[in-house]
Amino acid sequence: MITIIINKNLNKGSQSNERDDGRAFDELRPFKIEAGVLERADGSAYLEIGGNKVMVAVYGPRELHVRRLMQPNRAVLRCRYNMAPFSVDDRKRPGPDRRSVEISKITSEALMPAVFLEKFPRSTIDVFIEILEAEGGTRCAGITAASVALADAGIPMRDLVVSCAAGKANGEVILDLSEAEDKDGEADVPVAIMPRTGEITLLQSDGHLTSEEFEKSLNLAIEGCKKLSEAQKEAIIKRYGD
Amino acid sequence: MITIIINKNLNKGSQSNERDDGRAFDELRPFKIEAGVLERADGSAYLEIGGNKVMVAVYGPRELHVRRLMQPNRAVLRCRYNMAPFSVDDRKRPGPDRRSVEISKITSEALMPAVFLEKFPRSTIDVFIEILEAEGGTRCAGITAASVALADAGIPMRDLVVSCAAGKANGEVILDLSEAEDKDGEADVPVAIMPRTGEITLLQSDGHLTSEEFEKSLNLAIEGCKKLSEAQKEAIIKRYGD
Amino acid sequence: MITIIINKNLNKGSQSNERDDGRAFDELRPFKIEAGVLERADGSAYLEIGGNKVMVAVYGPRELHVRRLMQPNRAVLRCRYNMAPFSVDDRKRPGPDRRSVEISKITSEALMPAVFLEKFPRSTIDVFIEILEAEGGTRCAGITAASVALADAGIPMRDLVVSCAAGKANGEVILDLSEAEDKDGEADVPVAIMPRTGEITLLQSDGHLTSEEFEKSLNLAIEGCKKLSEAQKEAIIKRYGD
Amino acid sequence: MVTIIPDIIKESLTNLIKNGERSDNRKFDEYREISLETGVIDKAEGSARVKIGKTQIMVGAKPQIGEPFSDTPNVGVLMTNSELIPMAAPDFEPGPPDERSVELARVTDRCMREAGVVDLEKLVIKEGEKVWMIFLDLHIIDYDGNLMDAAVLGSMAALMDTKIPEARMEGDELVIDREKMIPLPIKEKALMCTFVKINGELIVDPSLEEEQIMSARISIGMRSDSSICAMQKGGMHPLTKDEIIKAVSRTTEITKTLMEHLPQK
Amino acid sequence: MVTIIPDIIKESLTNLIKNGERSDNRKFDEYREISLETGVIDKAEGSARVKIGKTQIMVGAKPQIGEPFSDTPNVGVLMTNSELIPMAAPDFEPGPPDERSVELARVTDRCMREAGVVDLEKLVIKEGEKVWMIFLDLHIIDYDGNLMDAAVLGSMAALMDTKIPEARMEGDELVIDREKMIPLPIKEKALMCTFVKINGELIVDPSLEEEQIMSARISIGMRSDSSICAMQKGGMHPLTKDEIIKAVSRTTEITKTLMEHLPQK
Amino acid sequence: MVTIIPDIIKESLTNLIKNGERSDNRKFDEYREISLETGVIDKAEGSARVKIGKTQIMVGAKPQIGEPFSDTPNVGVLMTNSELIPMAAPDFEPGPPDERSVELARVTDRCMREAGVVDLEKLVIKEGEKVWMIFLDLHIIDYDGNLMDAAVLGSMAALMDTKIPEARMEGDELVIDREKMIPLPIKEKALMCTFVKINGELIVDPSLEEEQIMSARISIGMRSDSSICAMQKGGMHPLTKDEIIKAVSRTTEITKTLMEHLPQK
Repeated sequence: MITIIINKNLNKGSQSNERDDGRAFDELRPFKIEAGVLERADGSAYLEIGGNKVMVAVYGPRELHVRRLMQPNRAVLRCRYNMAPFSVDDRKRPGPDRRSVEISKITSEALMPAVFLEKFPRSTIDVFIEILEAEGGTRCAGITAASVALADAGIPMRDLVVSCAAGKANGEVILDLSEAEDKDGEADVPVAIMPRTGEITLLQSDGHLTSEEFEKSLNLAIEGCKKLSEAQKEAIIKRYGD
Repeated sequence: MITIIINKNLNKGSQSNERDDGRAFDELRPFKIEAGVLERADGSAYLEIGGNKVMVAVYGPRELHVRRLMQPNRAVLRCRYNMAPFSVDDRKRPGPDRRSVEISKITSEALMPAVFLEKFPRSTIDVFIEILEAEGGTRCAGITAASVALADAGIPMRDLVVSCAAGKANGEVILDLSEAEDKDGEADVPVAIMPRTGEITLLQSDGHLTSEEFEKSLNLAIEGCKKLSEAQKEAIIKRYGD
Repeated sequence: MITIIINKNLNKGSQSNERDDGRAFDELRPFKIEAGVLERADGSAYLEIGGNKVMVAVYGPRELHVRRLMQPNRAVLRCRYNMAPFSVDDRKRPGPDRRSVEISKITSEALMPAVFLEKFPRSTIDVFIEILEAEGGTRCAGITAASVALADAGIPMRDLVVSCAAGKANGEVILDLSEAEDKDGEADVPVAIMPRTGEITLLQSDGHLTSEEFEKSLNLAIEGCKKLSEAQKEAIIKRYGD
Repeated sequence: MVTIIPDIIKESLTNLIKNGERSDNRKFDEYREISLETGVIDKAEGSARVKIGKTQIMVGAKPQIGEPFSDTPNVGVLMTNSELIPMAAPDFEPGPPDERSVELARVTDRCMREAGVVDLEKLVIKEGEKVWMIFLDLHIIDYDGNLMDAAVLGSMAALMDTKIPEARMEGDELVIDREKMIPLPIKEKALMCTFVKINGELIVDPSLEEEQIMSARISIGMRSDSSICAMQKGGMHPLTKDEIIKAVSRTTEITKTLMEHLPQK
Repeated sequence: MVTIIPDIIKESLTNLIKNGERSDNRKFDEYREISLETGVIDKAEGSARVKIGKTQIMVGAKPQIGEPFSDTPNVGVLMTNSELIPMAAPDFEPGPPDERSVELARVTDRCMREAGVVDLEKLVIKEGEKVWMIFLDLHIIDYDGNLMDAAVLGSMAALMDTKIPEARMEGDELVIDREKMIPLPIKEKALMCTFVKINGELIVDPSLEEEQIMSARISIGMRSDSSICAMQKGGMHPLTKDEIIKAVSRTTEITKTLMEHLPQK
Repeated sequence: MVTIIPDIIKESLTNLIKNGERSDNRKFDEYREISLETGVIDKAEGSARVKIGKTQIMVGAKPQIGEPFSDTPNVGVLMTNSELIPMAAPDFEPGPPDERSVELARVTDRCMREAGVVDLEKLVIKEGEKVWMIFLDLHIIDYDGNLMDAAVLGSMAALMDTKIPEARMEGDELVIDREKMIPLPIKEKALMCTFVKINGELIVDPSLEEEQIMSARISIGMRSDSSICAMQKGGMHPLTKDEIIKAVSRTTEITKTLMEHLPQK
């Protein structure tokens, strides 16, 4: 049997030198961040950027029940990145897949450098990232929101890690790729930084770039991070005052 | 490819005001209960009602190996309801499914009120219910048999929980629905009681009923429970004398 | 849709009284054994026989983390037989299946009689057998290589267990069945012995044999074991000198 | 799984009940504040965010083409799945749904199905071969008691919000027209009302604290015509027949008010 | 997994064996009482309940239409599955089959298959496309030793009891006629005989106690024509070649008697 | 998971780095000895055994007929799977791939895919219906550091070694001709170069010891035309932008030498 799907959203095919959603090459999608949005979690945050909706809960520092994972001289930071079944066009089956396992790992590594883990030996800090709606760039959105949730939980930190991607689509290096730009584009470079020092805690490159394009993407992503960083601080100030 | 199945058992379609198997509206299917039927288990029971064949084994009170489940001031009562692969028309794949997980949970809750759990802190009492053949009403049959197996294991109890369903089929409120009546009927209301006080330890309603029909079903189920309760006692007397 | 596979290797159909690969009825396939081939493992061995390529690593005696398995007065010997996905014609999905679970169990039982387990109470000796390429007789190849790896790990042993199969194909009792002989043949009898005493530590029979044919197969397999036993010793001598 | 409630809190809550009071000043038949939004997830064909007090559930509905069950070739399928994700409470753990999660999904599913909420016969595209399957996913993100009622309320709202593409057979071809989105055919409305028993009293919409000290629980699913479409007892202690009858009768009253939270159409 | 047998019991059992005796007064070649009923589960197309002493297994056979394996397009399929359910012994745990359970199922399967018990060629409905698959499920409900022999005995009896519907192709249509139930085509009979070695002696049909102190085990599958269709050694200690040959020869005698327990047809 | 490196070893390694030295006398930009053999598994249509120092990986490639993904009907599929089998290191455990294993497979996969190593369009047999799927399995058998570079090197070599049968449609029939084996169409070459940061220095091809004391890791996938096809940062500590730019530039040099290890064709 043959299935034909009629869908007006496909095949837009605008080949102008502007981005499909009218953004400049170095412009972020509209975003908002809110801290302290859940009752039970020790800390929480909600973030929207473009069509992405991300909720993060933090529990801890708390007792680690899996003795095998325990670290004698520091806390373990465990992240779980998870997509809600209804967050994507085709329903996602519940439970971890290879993609979410990898993202959970690099998210932990992106956040760890900023947290004073050594203050809480033998314990765990658990970060649960739920993607309620996905529209390109969820791993960065998750990291940015997770920092705010960690702060909301009162976890002592060196800095607020912030994350944003740049990449290449239609031959141009652009900031903060939308889902469509990521899908049809040539490369995506997600980056996370600690804004005080500019040090990089997450870096991937998925796609094909020259060294120059890569460097340009990296710089652009760092600029994007800095803009988001302001919104993180505002979210925390709004919750706690300054 | 088209598959045609010829089966004389389908489409009986008797629309008389009698039940297909000739029972009165308040009549149980033929049943028998036996205690102490297994060698290894601490307690056991076998029950047949209509086409249902149910075996129950009880182990405990015994050490609980899962520390996470341990209760400092009482025993845990764990029930596992399981269908043998050959117990139903279409072979059931081994292992728990969502239905059996739910039935296991409510079976535990149905039995717990009757057991002096507080006498055995930090331990577990394990009840294994095996449906060897299923013909409607297996959860009730499992609970009724489990009480006898608990008594056979010498577990101290306030009462012998007993269970029976009533419901609605062909527009009538009837007792102890057979598989056919459950499948084609409008509602099924499984109930478990502690007969000494009449208190209700299991109650579900699956289907569509008016309040009056529900109340009638509840009353009918309680009457059914009382009849089965006598058979439980006889099974225990037969095993141990009185 | 119909799939046609053209393959020159099928339907050889030589019905001469010689074996397809020209071997005599009591002849082993070409083989070689090497000890000490891995860096991280405490002991290791590599074995080729015919088209089989088998790598074995031994870790231990070491602490057993699964308390439930711990033996107060001896070590546990755990074997894991595993096939690489690319080791067979049709890619094997990673992870254990029923066949590998059974082979792991009988491999443990084949090796245990030779190991002084009582010297290491409460600990484990782990034997990991990886079938890199399979061409009939992998369980025997795994056991033969595992003994060498255990010796390479310095585990004290009564003897070097050695394993070989005999069986029946084309109506003849023959030694060391190839994949083709195993597939088209009538029976396969894998055997493991401790050569010093001739005692048998592994014995299976898969197929159909008269008592006489079975006895003949058993004897033939034992002869095969003895030949392989020499190669085991040489491998160890080559590694450590004598 | 093991939640230890300090005796002093338990005692104080019980004393309040004795005096006809609750810790948040509610009456025994009063719900906490309810908030219900629909259309909250653009990528889901139907969605709702429901809050009862601090309890919060996201519900998404997604249609998918599938085969009908062989014994019901002429009806579509409604599948309910629930995830007590570890975000929602400190004792929820990652992994496949546990028994609480399974019970929540199955009771919600029975309530919607037995009430006949969705006209499943209208979901058939080609009898015996192609039907719409509606996947209803309950994503529990904050757990402060009474998941059952929130799950049914959110599911009802998400289904009322759902639009499915027009689908038809053209000869052997299945045509799915995502430019023509049609509201899911809703036949009935049903909600659920949960009571817990504390110190002999039945109180509605238990908070987390109240759930932790309850002796028993009863959840009643009811249609707008006051008929019963689901019922589930829970908890380690029994209920009397009178308590159950009383709960049914109070549910009849309460459901009328609860229905007002649903989108009015 | 770890079963500790008090040394005193071990010693006393071993001493009995030394004197040619067993704790239940059996001879070395004597089985415990065997009871075998067939047709015990109405919903299974074939079934048997077998007891050897206190060991008890329920076996059910269910036919199902399926595709043949691509390398054997002209034979049906026999699948054996075994569950050491936690009902049967205090150390059996819920979950997927463990290694003992897998070994039991695989040895039983090999024994039936290699003996040619079922005429699998007669299970073909359409070559390469539709065959009967017979699922044999071993449900171990009481474990008091010697599961292997009980499993094979029960499987043999269940298969002999099995009736499958008449199935045929009518053009492109597969017609399954459940009104015409045909006995499963049985070609051969095979049983299994298990010995354990204690203190140098081989004794048949080990009880649980005897299994717990045995040094080695050998199970031999044999057809009614005394040919060998399966063999499996178990246990942590070796056997000599003479012991194995002796076990085969004793199995030849014992199997004749064991066969009498099967339905006579 | 928890590997404790004695402080004394950590200190001595760090001191060496401070002096521009490494424990095995290598330079900061020097790889350990590399050995690469192809065609090592006869049953695999492509295979390679790669050793970097004592790290050893077996890679097998197996083609299989499958359906293309619905959104890319006109390209074949490359699937990469990795098993950190317990043979390879004392802390690797049996079971489904853990996060390290998943990361290794996914980074390798991205590197090959984004570089366009295999001409996937040539793997289509019938558009939208039948394509070749190439399964690349990484079997890690000895782990002494730097799995990433070994995995990509071995994968590249195994793909270059791979031959697939000629396949064509003849009317409705799919004909697979295993007598005509055709080399997998290779379009590009790509390798990976991994650095770790210790005491502020970036050193290439970390040994296990070096990995255990590193603060951060960066792996860069590069094509023979010096373009970047993959990048992955790892480790608990940050890198500066300058370090990353420097790593890219050093990779450009190193990759040229690394490429010489590949079969020359």
